[in-house]
Amino acid sequence: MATHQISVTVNGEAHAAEVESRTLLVHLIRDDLRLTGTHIGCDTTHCGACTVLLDGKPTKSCTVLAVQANGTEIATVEGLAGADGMHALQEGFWEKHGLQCGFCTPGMLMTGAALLEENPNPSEAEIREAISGNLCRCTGYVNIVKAVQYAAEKMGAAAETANAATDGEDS
Amino acid sequence: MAPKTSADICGMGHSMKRKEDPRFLQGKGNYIDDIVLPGMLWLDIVRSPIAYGKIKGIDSSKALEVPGVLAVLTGKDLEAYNLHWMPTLMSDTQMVLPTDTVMYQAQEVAAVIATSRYAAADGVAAVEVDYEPMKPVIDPFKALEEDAPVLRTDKEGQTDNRIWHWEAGDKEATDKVFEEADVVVRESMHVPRIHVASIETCGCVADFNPVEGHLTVYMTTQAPHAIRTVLALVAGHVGLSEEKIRVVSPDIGGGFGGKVPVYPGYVVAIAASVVLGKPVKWIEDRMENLQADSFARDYHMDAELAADADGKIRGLRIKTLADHGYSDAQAAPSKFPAGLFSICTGSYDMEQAYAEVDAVYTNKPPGGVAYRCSFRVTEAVHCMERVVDTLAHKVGKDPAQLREENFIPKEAFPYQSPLGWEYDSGDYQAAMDKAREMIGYDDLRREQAEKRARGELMGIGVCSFTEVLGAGPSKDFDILGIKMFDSAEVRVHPTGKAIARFGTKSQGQGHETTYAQIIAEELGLPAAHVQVEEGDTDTAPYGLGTYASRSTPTAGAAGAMAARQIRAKAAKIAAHLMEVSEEDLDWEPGKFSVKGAPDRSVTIQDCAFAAYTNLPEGLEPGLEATNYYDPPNLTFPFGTYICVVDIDRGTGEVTVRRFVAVDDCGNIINPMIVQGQIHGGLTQGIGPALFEEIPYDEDGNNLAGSFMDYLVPTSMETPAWETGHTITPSPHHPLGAKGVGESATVGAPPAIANAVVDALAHLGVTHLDIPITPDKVWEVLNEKGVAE
Amino acid sequence: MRIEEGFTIDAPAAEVWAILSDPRQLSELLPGAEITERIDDTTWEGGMTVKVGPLVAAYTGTVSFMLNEEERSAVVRALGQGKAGMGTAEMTMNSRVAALPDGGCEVTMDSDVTVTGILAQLGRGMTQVVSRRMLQEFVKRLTSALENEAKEAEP
Amino acid sequence: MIPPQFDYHAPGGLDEALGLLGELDDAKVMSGGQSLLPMMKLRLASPANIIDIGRIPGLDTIEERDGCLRIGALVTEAQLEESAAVAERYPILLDTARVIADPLVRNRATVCGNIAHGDPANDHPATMLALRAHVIATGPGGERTIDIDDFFHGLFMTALGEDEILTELHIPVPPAGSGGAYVKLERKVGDYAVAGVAVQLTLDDDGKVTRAGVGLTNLGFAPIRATAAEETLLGADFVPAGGLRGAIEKIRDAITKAPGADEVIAAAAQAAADMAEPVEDRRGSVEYKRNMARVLTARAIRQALARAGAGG
Repeated sequence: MATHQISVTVNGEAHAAEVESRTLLVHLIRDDLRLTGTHIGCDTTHCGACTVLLDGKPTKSCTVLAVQANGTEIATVEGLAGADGMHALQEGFWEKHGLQCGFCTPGMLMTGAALLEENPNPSEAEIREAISGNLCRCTGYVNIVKAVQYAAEKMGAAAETANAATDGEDS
Repeated sequence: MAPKTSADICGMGHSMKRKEDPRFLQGKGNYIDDIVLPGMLWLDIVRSPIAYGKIKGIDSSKALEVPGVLAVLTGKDLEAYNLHWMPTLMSDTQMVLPTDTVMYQAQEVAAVIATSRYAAADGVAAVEVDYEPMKPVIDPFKALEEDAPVLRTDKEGQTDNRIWHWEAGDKEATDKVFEEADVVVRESMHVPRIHVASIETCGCVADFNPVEGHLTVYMTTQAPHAIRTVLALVAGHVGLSEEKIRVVSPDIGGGFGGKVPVYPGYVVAIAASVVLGKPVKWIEDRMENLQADSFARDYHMDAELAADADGKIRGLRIKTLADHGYSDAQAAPSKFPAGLFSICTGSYDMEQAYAEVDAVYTNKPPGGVAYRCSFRVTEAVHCMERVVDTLAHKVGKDPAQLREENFIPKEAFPYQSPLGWEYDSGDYQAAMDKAREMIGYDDLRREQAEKRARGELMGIGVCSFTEVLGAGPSKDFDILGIKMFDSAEVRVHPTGKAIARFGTKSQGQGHETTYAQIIAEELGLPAAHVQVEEGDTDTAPYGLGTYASRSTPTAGAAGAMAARQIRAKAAKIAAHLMEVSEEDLDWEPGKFSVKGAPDRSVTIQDCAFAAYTNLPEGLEPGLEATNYYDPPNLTFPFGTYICVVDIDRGTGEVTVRRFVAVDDCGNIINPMIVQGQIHGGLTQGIGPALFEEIPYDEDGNNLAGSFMDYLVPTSMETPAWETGHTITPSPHHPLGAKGVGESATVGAPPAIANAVVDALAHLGVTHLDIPITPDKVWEVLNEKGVAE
Repeated sequence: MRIEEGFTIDAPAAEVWAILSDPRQLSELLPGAEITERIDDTTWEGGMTVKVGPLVAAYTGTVSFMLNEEERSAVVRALGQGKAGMGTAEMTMNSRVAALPDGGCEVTMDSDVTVTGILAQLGRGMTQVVSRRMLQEFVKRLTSALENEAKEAEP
Repeated sequence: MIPPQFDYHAPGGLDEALGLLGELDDAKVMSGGQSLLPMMKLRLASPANIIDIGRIPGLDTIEERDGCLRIGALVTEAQLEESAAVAERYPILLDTARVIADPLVRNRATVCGNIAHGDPANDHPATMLALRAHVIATGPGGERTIDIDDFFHGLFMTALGEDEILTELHIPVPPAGSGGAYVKLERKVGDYAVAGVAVQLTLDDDGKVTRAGVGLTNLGFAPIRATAAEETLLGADFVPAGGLRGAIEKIRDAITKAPGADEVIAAAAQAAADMAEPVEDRRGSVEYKRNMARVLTARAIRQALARAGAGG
C-alpha cells in the first residue's frame, strides 16, 4: 500500500501528513486534522456539505484525493472568521436565519465566501446559481440568499469606508 | 401581535437570533461523525444486493485477512444472544441481521468491525455472500392476491401479506350519502415512497464499558428517551438494564422523521461494542441511507366525494392500500396504525365520511416513517385537496370559491369532525382571504384566461389544509405503551440565570432559542440567560421526542407550565421580600410589584437569589420545577397556499412561478423561526410534488439510491417563497400556540399538483400523480394533442 | 427485463447449432465468459467479467443447458454472484437455430435477465447497453469462428 | 464510500506520464477526477494505478492559434466559463460548460476529461461533434489527431488507445456568420441530460446555411452526430430577400422569417429525432426522449441562428 508524504496549508497553518493514495481530502481534514466543521453528506459530489476552498476555489473535498491537495492552500469553515470572531457571511447567516440544522452550513459559507471574493455584489440569480451545488434540506434557500446579500452589503459598506479612508489620506 | 416582553427579555413574538447558531456557523457543531472516543473501532455493513432470497452461506475468511479487520458479525452470531430480531415501534418484528433469508435490497446482512473507516470498507467488499435469489413481491396489489407468496413466514399465524385493516367513520351512513348525492367525483392516486434525505445520514457511536456494564450510545435520534427504553427491552436479557444505558443525541443534521426508528445498524454497533468491549462507530453513507431506511408515504388511495349539484360537499369515502415493505416499522402512535389519516375530511364541513386502510408487506425496506409529517396527514391532505379540485372542475366552480363555500365556519369551533376529531380552533376564510390578496388571485385568473386563449399553459393551484399535531393526549396516544406526554425541567440559579431541560430533541428547529423564549415569556428572565439542553437521557426529563410537530404543543407547553410553577413560588418569595401578601402582588414579565404602589417591586432575579438565601419560613429552598405535560387535545394549525405554475409545452417542464403560503399556527413564539420552518417545509413540499420518489423495478432494485437519482431540489428549482400568517390561538395550549414544522410539507404538494392539473383542466385532465415530472406532463400534452 | 435479439448468419444451421449447444465453445465466444468446471450433465461452473471502460463487474456462478437437439433449441439458465457486493445476475435464455432457405440460418435469443444491485440501480439503461454490446461481439466472434472453420475445412 | 486501494502517481511531465502509462498494469489517467473518483468510490471501477496528470505543466491553457481554439487537457469547465474568447466566438461552449454538474464540480472537472470519459450522457461530446473538433491524443509514438466523428465508440469506450492520453481538443475557429447553441433538458441542476442538443451553424451573407453541425447528448449508446439534420439545414435560407446585411437592424426577427424557415427547422428537428436511439429510464420513455431530441433541436437551431445573425 503506497503512502505519500504531503504538506498542505490549512487556514494559514502548515500541516504535514502521511496519507494513503486513496485517502480522500475530506477525511484528511476531518479525521487527521480534526477540523470537523467540514461535513460529508452524499459521497457523490451532489450535496456540497464537504465544500472547502482549494487554492481559493470552492471544491467538494469528498471527491478529491488528499495527495492531490499536496502543496495547496486549503480554507475550511474554521478559518473563515478572522480574529474578530465572525465573518460577514457568518453574521449574515445568523441575522437572516440562513441555517437550521447547520449541517450544510459550512459548505454554504465556503461557497458564499468564494462567490463574494469574485463577485462582491451578486444578484439573487447569481447567488442561487453559485450555491446550486450545495444542497440544504432545512431552509428552502430563501434565507441563505438573503444571508449572502447581507454579507455583500456589509462587506461593500466596509470596503467603501476603507476606500473613503484611503481617499481621505490621499487628499 | 406586539410582544409582551421587552427586547431585553425576548419572550414570545420576538425574532430572536438563534442561540445555537454561533457553533454551527463556526464549524463547532458536534454531529455524530464528529465524535471520536479513545480506542474507537469502525463498523461497516454488508448489504444485500437482492430484494428477496436465501442466504446459502457467508464467507468472512477473506474479510478477516484484510489488515485492520477485527471481526465480522452475522445473524448467526447475534442469534446466540437472541439479538438477531428486534421489535418495531408498531409492535411488529424486524431482523437485526438475517440468519437465512433477506427480505429487501440493502438489508443488513453482516457487519465488519475494523480499526479504521477504510479497513472496514475493504472488509465489507471482501465478505462473500452466496445468495439464492427468489422472485420478490414488489407491487402491493399483487401482494394481496391469493396466489402471492407469504413473505413473513417467520410470523406465526400469518397466512397472507396483509398486516392490518383499519377503518374510521360510519360506512353505511356514508354509502347512503353517496347514493343520494347529485354529484360524485372519484380519483385514484398514489403518494409514492419518498425519503427524508436529511443531509446528515444516520449513525452512532456505541460505547460499552465492560467493567461497569454501562452502555453509552451517541446516536442520531429524534427520540432519545424512547430509544433508551426500547434498547432496555431488546437487550435487557443480556444484562443491559435501563439505568445502565445512556443515550445521547448530539447535534443532528436534519431528521424529518427519519431519525425516529431504531435501525439494525444501531443495534449491531451496540452488539459489536458489547462483544469487543470498545467504542464502535457506525456511519451510513448516502446510498445506504437512501436504500435502507427513513422511507415515508407509499399510499395508494381511491377517493370519492359526494356533493350537491352546486358543489356543497356531503361526504367523503377513501379506500387505501399502504405499502409498508417488509415490516411495519412506522413510528406512529400504537392505537393509530394508519396514523392520523382520518383527518382526511380536512377543512370542510360534511355530513359523513368513511376511510379504510389496508397495510401490506412487500419486499421493500420498512416504510412508514413520517417525512416531515404528523403521521399520514400528508397523504390525507393530498387526497382531499386533490379531489376537492376535481369536484370544483366538475361542477364548474373556481377551486378557491368551492373551498370557501365548504369551509368549516369559524363559529363552528371547537368542531367535531365526522371521523371523530375535535378541531380546537380555526378561521379558514381569513387565511384564504389573505392568500388571495397576497397573490392577486383574480388578476391571475384573468391572465390565465388570456394565456389559455393563446395556447399557453398556466395553472393556479389552491390548497386549504388542516393539520393535526402535537401527539398527544395520553388517553389515546402512546408508543409501545409509553404515553405521549412531554416534559420540561427548569432550574433557576441564585444569580437569576436558568437551565431548562426537555424531553424533546431539536434537529434544526431552534429549540435552544424558542424554549428559552417560552421561559423568558413566563418568568421575565432574558432568554439569553436561559440555557436549554436536550438529548441526554442521563440529564433530561423523560419525553417522547421531536417529530410530528409535537415539540411546541407538548414540551413547549411543559416549559410554560414549569415556569409558571416557578413563578408561583417566586411570588411567595416576592411577597416575603416586600412583606405583603401574595394577593397584593402584580406581575409583569420579570417583576413583581405591589398593587397600587408600582415603585415597590422585586425582580425575578431578586426572587431567585432569595430562593437560596432568604426564604419565607416553611418554604423549600431552591427555585425549580418539573412538568410532564399531557395535552388535553391535539392542535389544528391550518393555512391556505396558492401557487402559480407555467408549463413548457415542448418539454413538459413545470416552473413554479410564485408560491404564497399563509399559515396559522396560533400564537407565534419566534416569527423568524416560524417563517424558516415554513420555507423549509415548502421546499420539502415541492420536492415530492415535482422531483422526489423512491421507485423500485420489478426485481426490487431501488432506482433512486443516490442523489444522482433521488432529486433533492437545489436553489435553482426552489422558488422565492412568499409567506404570510393569520393568528387563531389554540384555546387549550398554555401559550395559545400550535405546531408548525410540518404544515408546509403537508400543504405544498397538493397546491402544486392542483396548479399543474388546473393548467391542463380545460383539456379534460383531472389528475396527475406526484412527482409530476416533465415526461409525465409531456405524455399528457402529447395525448391531448397540445405538445409543441 | 426481457431482451429479444436475433440475427442471421451465412452458415448451415447444423454447424451453428453445434457451436451454440457446446457450453465450452459458447463460453469462448462470449466476451468475458469462462467455464471452469462441469458439475453434472447439464450444469457447469463458470465466471463472467463485464468490462465497460473503467467499469468492471465480475460474476461467478453456475450455468445449465437444457438442449433440444431435434428443434435445435436450448434453454440456458445462469446465475452469477457479483464480487465485492456487485449484486447478482440471473439469465434464462431461450435460443433457437432455424435453417433458412438460402442455406444460412437464423438465430433467435430471447432472454429474461434479472440484474440486482448497483448496476441495475444506477440505471441509465446500463444492462441493455452491456447486453447489446456483448451480443454484437458474440455475433462477430461466432461469424469469424465459422469462417475459420470453413477455411480449415477447405482442402 | 471509500475507494479501493490503488497506487497514485503524479508525473511531472507528459513523457513521464506516458512512460508510467506504458509500464504500469491496469492504470487509469485522471485529470479532474470528477467522474472517475465517484466511480471508484462506488467501487464500480478499481484501477490498480492512477496517473494524475494534474501536475504536468502546460496543459492548462486555452488559446486560439493557427485557426483553432486549443483546449488543454487540464482546462477546467470553470476556466472555459471565464474565457473571453469562448464568450465571444464560441457561445455554444459556454452554454455547455454552464450546464455541466454544478459550479463547484466545474472548478475541478476538465473539458478534455468530459470527452475522454466516453460517457454519452456527458455534455461536451455533442458540442464537439457539432463544432467538428479534433482530439489530440499523445502516445509513446507522439501525437495523433483523431476526428471527433471517429472518437466515440460506445458507453465509456473511445478511440483513445490504452497507452494514450488525451492532451488537447482543437476546435476550428468558426467563420464569420457562425452561431451555435447547446440546449439541455435536465431534471434538476446537476443531473445528466434527459436529452441535449448542440447546433453550430454558419450562414453566408445571403443568409444561407453553409455549414451545419448537430450533436445529441444521452440519446444513444454513444454521442450522436445528427448528420440527417445537418443535411436538412445545409443550403437552407433563413433570411428574407435583401440578405443578412439588409436585415441586420432587426436581425432576431428577420432570421427564421424567411419563407419556409419554420418548415426547415421542423424537418431538421425531426431528422435529429429520427437519428436518436434513446433507452427508457427514470428520465422518460423512448418516445418522450425522441421527442425531446426534436423539440430541443428546434430550439437550439433558433438560438444558433439568432447568434449567427448577431455575430454576422
